[in-house]
Amino acid sequence: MVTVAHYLVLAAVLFSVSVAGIFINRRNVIVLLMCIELMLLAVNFNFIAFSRLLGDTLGQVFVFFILTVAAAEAAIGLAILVVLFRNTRSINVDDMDTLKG
Amino acid sequence: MISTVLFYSFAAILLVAALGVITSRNPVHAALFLVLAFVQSAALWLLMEAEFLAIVLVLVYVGAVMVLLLFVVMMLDINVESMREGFTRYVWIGAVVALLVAVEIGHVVWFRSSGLQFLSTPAPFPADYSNTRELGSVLYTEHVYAFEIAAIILLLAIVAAITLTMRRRPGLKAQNVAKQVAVRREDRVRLVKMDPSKD
Amino acid sequence: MIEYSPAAAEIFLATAICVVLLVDVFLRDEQRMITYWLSLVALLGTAACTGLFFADQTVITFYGSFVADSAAGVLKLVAYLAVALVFVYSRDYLAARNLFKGEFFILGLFGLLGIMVMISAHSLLTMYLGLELLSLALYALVAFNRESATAAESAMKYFVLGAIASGTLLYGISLLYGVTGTLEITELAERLSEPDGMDITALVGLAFIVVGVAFKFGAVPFHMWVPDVYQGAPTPVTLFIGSAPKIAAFALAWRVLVEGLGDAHSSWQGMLIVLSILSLAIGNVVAIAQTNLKRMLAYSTISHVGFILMGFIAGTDDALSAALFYTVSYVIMAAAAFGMILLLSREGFEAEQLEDFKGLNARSPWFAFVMLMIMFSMAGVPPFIGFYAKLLVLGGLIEAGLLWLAILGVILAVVGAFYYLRVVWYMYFADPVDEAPIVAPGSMRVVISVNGLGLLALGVFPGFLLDLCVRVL
Amino acid sequence: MYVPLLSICIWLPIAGAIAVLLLGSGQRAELARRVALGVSVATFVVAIHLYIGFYPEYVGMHFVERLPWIGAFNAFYALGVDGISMPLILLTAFLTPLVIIAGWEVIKTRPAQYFAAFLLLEGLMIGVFAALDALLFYVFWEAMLVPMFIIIGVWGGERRVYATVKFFLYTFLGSVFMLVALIYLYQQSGSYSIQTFHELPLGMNEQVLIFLAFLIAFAVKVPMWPVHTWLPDAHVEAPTGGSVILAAVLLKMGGYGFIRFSLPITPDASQSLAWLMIGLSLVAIVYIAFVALVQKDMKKLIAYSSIAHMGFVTLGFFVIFATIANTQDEAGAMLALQGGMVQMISHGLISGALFLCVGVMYDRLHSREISAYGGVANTMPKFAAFVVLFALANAGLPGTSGFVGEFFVILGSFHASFWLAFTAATILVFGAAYTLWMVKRVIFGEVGNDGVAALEDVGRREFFVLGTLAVSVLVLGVWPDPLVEAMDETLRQLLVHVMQSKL
Amino acid sequence: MESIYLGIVIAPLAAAIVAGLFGSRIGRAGAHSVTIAGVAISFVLSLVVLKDVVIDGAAVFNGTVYTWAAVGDIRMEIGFLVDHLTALMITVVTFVSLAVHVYTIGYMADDPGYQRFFSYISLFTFAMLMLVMSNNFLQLFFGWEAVGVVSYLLIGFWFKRPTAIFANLKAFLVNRVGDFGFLLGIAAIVLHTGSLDYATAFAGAQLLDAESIEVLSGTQWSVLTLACICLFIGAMGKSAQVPLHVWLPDSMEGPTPISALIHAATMVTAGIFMVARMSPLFEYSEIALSVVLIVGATTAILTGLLGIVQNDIKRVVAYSTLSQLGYMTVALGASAYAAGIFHLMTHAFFKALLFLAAGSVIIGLHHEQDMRRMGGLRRHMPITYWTALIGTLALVGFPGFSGFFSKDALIEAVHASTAFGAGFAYWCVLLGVFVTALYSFRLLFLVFHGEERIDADAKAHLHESPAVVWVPLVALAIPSVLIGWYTIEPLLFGGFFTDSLVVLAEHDVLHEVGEEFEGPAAFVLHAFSASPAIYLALAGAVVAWVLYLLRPELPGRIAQRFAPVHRLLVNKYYFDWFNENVLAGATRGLGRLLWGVGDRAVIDGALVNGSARGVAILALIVRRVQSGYLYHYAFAMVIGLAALIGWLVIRS
Repeated sequence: MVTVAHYLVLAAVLFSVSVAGIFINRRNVIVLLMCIELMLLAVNFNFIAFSRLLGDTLGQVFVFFILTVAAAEAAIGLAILVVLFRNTRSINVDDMDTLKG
Repeated sequence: MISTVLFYSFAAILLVAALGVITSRNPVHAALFLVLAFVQSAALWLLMEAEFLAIVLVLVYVGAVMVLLLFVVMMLDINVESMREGFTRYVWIGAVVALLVAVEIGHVVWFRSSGLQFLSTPAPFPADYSNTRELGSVLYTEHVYAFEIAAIILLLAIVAAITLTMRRRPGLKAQNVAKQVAVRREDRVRLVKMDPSKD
Repeated sequence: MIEYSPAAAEIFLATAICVVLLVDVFLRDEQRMITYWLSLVALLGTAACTGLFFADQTVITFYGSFVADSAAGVLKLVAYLAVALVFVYSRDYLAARNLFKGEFFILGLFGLLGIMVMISAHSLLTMYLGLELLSLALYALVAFNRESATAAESAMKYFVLGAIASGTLLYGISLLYGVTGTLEITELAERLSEPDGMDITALVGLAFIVVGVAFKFGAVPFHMWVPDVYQGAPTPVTLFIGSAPKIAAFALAWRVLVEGLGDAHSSWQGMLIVLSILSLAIGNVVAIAQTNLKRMLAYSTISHVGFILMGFIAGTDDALSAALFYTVSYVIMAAAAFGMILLLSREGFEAEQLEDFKGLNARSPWFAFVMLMIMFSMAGVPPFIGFYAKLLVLGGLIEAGLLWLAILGVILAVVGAFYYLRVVWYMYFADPVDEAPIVAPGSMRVVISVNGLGLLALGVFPGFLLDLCVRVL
Repeated sequence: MYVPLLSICIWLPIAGAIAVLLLGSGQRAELARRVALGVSVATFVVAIHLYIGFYPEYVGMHFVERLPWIGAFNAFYALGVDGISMPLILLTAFLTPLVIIAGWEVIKTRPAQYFAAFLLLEGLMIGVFAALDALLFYVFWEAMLVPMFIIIGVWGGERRVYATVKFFLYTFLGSVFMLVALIYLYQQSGSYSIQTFHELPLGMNEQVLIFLAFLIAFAVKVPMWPVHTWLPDAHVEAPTGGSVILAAVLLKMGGYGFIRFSLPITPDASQSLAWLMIGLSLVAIVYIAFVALVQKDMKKLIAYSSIAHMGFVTLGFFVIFATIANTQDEAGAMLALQGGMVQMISHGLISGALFLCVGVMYDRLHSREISAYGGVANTMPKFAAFVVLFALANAGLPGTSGFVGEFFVILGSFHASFWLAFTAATILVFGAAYTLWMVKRVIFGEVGNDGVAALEDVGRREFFVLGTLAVSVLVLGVWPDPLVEAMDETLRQLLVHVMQSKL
Repeated sequence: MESIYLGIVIAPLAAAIVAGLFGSRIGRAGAHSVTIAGVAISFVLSLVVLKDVVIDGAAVFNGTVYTWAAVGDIRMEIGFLVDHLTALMITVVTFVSLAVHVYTIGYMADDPGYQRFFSYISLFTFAMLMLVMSNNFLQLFFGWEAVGVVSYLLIGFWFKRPTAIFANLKAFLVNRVGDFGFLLGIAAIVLHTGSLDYATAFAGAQLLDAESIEVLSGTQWSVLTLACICLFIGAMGKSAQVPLHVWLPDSMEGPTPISALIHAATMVTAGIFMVARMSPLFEYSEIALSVVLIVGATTAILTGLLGIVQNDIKRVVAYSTLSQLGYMTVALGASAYAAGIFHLMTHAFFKALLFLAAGSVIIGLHHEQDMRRMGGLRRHMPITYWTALIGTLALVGFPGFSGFFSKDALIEAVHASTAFGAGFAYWCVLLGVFVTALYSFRLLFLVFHGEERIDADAKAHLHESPAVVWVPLVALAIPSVLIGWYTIEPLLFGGFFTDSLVVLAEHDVLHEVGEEFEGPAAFVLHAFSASPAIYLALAGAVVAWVLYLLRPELPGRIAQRFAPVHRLLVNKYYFDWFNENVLAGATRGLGRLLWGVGDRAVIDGALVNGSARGVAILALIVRRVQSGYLYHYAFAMVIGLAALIGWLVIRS
């Protein structure tokens, strides 16, 4: 039987994978943006599972807004990426180290 | 029973795709893995009878966001070969920490939340249940405030994206419509009055 | 029936943003001052709305997603003030760098709207949306100077880390939702206060939420973005980030942790104790090693956050008032501090190195004195306002029986005093490196002088602001 | 007619400081000086009225002012003086004009700021002594650091930054502990009134913790061994006026804190920890005397001597428990308390004067090294006379004010124990040794070098300043009764209060 | 009467102030006129007081001038106690002072610090008068320190001389060691009587004896004994008793009038006076008296021996002074206070005389003080010679001269004493007589007799000193000869001091001596038979004659023969060496150690700067965590998150 907990654990694993993706990725900023999307996806799993468990639409409404915001976020993230690339000709995570200390 | 099989297969593909996202050397591959992950998610959501969101996910993400992403990947003309391989040294630490987080959360929801019936399967909805209608009925009433804010966020995203990326290239040859419209005859045509020759 | 009047300020501002946006489109570059003035007028109008519809009693509307109370009113007014200061201080800096564009003000107003939404959020959903509205505006603002690689780099870092933080926050919200079945703050509190309401899952959710809050505040170890962003962003944006969003962070912590999760106080208290000690220690210690003033102030922010968190740790009404007072006074101090950097900057010159303040007393005794007041106020030396902020927080801690934490706090505050003193000694004891006259216009000089003197005036007569902070919470 | 004398004493100089800054910027240094002098003299004149209007037999606060200040804290703008604080205010108001005169021509860089800083400092210092509200007290106490920080840092010597930062951080670190204690007391009593604190019953553990918090704050200020090392640096690097005020008034705040806060608020802890205080005081007297002996820098030597002399203050304040335990009557305790207080006033005058003397030489030769001088008496006979007088006063010569306090304290500590008095009395030998040895090397002997040969004797201005101090040192030594009488009743009451257990 | 007492002290003070502050305006003549006038007034008034007290038998005056301070119940006052002792002392002091003032006009004639000098000696007179007229310990201490300070200033009067400023610092510090004890003694008395007044303290003497104080753990001391010993330590400093005598020879660096006035006649006798004044206390403490006796005897003999090997004319006189002070102390220790005071008085005259005579020689030889470069001056300076001879005879105790009476009475008294240590003391003082005669005549012969060893340069100008110099010599010579004859009876046996000096019946040695006293003439005759002193003195003179006139080569040979002893004497028993190297050296060494290690290395270096440096290093380390790499930042966040969740999971 697939229980709510299955979805929750799946979400937890997905969340962990996405987080791990952010800090084991040392090459490409775009992949970071993708990891963020994955992370939000994990959250969405949670919301939908709970919504289903509780028989309540609120969770799904929240997911709706998360999707909306994530789209906006992606747009801005990509915009920043473009600016970054125009300035440095690189989107290497390793190259973003002028600010430190 | 079939739902169990479906769940496990979709979940497995989803996780593989997720791992693919974070391990691909080529961002294009990563993006495609992400698309796969989204599709699997949509399928899983369907299993949970969240049809509207599943469709939105495919439409908005796969259809729009991922395309945007790929577009940017292509546009920026990133030299994939120069991407350094750097994560192998630290991948184990990352894996351990990620595993730790996953185990912590999983442990809690699986073993420690006895009173909350997480280990139950919700009863399926009746046949006339419309997920979309349900959402629609609350979205513009109960959540009107949030909805408006979401609208503003989108506006902001537009403004921000334009601000950051739109630029006037100095060398670009472009029409100045206003100037064209505002042009007057005197600017363009010089009427020369010629005296008839008195020959 | 939805009551709209409590949200009058938000509605007005949203409308005003659209108006400004529209007007700005039709303006030529040399007419950009109109946008500037319109933005200020919008702020004034928003303030007027807040004032006119000031809620003495708590009003909850929009189906429980919006709340108006006196604390919200006060917080919003402070936010307007901070944003207005940002606009005034930034004008000439932007103009001198060809950055004087309408988008700056529009994005700023968007951010402000986000702050207002957060302040008035009565549901975790609106809280999240407000947070995103604010954050997205800030990401864009940080990258606002498109020619700057460091700005882009810091914006990218801010963006990625901010997204992780909001993802984490969302995860926490989702768990809370799963446990309680609600997102409304009062209902949440009710559910959790029921016997067995405080499930371990809720607590795990709490941990995620604390991460989100800590990130917004910039508490260690979720502070990593702070120094890079403060340094990398254009100074006006740093000024913005350094001031108004702290109010939002306060609102977030207050609404969610105190109002919503007040019953879990014993759980998040321990977490916040660790965070605040780490923030105080790392903020104060690493600031000593800085040579860039903006970066130094970033670490100083981190340490101040440690103090604000202490108010939450103590958890009593007085202590929360203390945290509020601390936040408000910090906003005023930070505005003044970054304002000074803007004041000294000029075309082609960023006065953001500590060295740039050398010999300021010889160049301009008055502004050296203003900066002195700011620094001593931040260090918590009376008779400046920063002292009362610390006093209140320490009082809260002692009242709550956390004497050891209070002592640790003051010791670390003394460590921190060192780097503030260094600024003063550069200004007063060193010879000027840079002899150029200060070019800032009169209006800015007046405003920053008033801002600086305000630290003194509020320090000599802190009664009004104190009473206000005590009364509204 | 009701005149808020204390408020005038506090705010007149502060207003004067602002006026000086506004008037005296740029080239108008002369105006700045005159205004500063005028204001400080006016303040002194007002402060004299504190003495005239003071009734020693009336126990309690005089010239009380009380206005609501911070409602949320139940804090008041409450001022008042008793026999303990009045002389200290007078001392402050007396020294400031002298400091301003002493800096008259010497300060070339930013004179307006210099004079304004001193006026500001004066107002704040008087505020510390006059405050009856602990919060107000603390505000003045800390605010004082700011002008002092600037004074040392801007007009100080070579290593002024190190010195001034050290000074600031040391004192800041000390006082934050006091702040914690004050907050605690506030929460216990619901008010910041010092008077209320005095009456507040406290358990032993509380008292000990509060006492220790106060101790850190006041010990740094006094300063007591081992938290004294800021003082030599600060003194050495500070400009003359800064050293004078530092030694003469700022150090007194530590002593004042002990007698105003530690003793009456935590009598039982004071009693049980008196051994610690006495021990540290004796260390200050003996250890520091040895250290002073080997100093090569005049200011450092005087600074160390200050520490030793302030050791007498703390000794006097804390030996009272032992005297009373030993003799069962209050005579010895009164002597010790009086001794501590008189020592504060007198040390203010003497160390101030000595620093001014070093300043006079420094202004001419720009060195504070003992070895840079020698035979100054040959070229500066009048000055030499002053130096010898002040040196002797520093060595506790009877007939000068330096004797009175030491005498009282030694008598008082004899009431406690022979060896205590014995150790304390070693200052007779050591004090004379390091002070007069310095005099010998600096003032006496053949003309040491060309620099000394070219010295000019003190001018009218310097003569006036040193002469005024000399007269006051002598008058106080020959007839200390006016001072002693003013404090006597207050101290007796204090003693009665301190001897009542709060447990 | 009160105004007279005030007048006595204020006249010299006023003169000192005028001469000191306005010296340059009133000029040299003005300075000496005003100060001499001041002291003269004092002298005259002193005579009036003396007459009033001695002849008219006025009641003892004990009154307050003003309240110095009143602390709690303890009143500290400035006041006068005028009784026979005081009257005698002020007369002696003002007389010698007056003589010295006059003498100074000549001695200091060409010194640039003329006015300053007069101011100092007038101030000294004031201080000394305050000391002797005091009715309480506070004022006593005042005067005590004040004379010390003036002595300090005067020893260092020629402040360009390194030796002078060394000597004055040394004098002050050694005196301070004494004062240290003195102050503790005062403190002990205040503790147990609650008052600084003599009257109260003396009244409580017996009570004090009954009380005890724990000085070393487990040992109970009588408070009285402790107080007396402490007070006596003060006296040892001021009156230069071994081992605090080291300053006095060095003090000869000061101008000669000072040596006469301060370091012979008045200040150094303050200790003697003080002990005598405290007789109501000392009498009740046998231990304290024995201490006084033994210290005095030791001083008398040890310092006398040193006088033999000195070559500096003033130093010989100085050591002689030390030795004589030892005699006085011995008298005090034997409870023969009157004899001590009597010797003090006669000594004041003849020692002042000897110093001034030495000064006259020094002037004559243009500030040459080495006796090896003198000789045969008898012919050139007859008045000086004769007065010096008188002084010497008085010093060695030539029968009939003042010194004879006082010294012999003293020796008799010690002989009669039964106190612990009296036997030792008796032998010391007897031997001392021989030694005294030896060095005194050595001086006389070396300076005034024998061959002239004078620089040609000095010889050219050699002549008798001017009148201002020799008149005081003559003025002092007269009492040196006569005063003993006239005053021995009233002072020692006639109950002159009435209640000023208290002697318990069982200690009253003078009474024993007095039982055989039948007038001065008989006393002189009696001396030839009763004690060996006269013969010892004669022997000393003869030995001196042999060694320094008859066989001048002998002293050198003896010195070689007894080289270790000679070295010991020349090095003054190594007291100075010990003080300078061991005591001062250790002090400086300890100071350097405490400063270098304690203050600079440990407190400042390790703790203060160390913690600052520690924080700075920590800052540098911690800031490296802020590496600039996004993945590190994210990693930190995740670690934080994992820790928070982990903490929760484990906790609940």
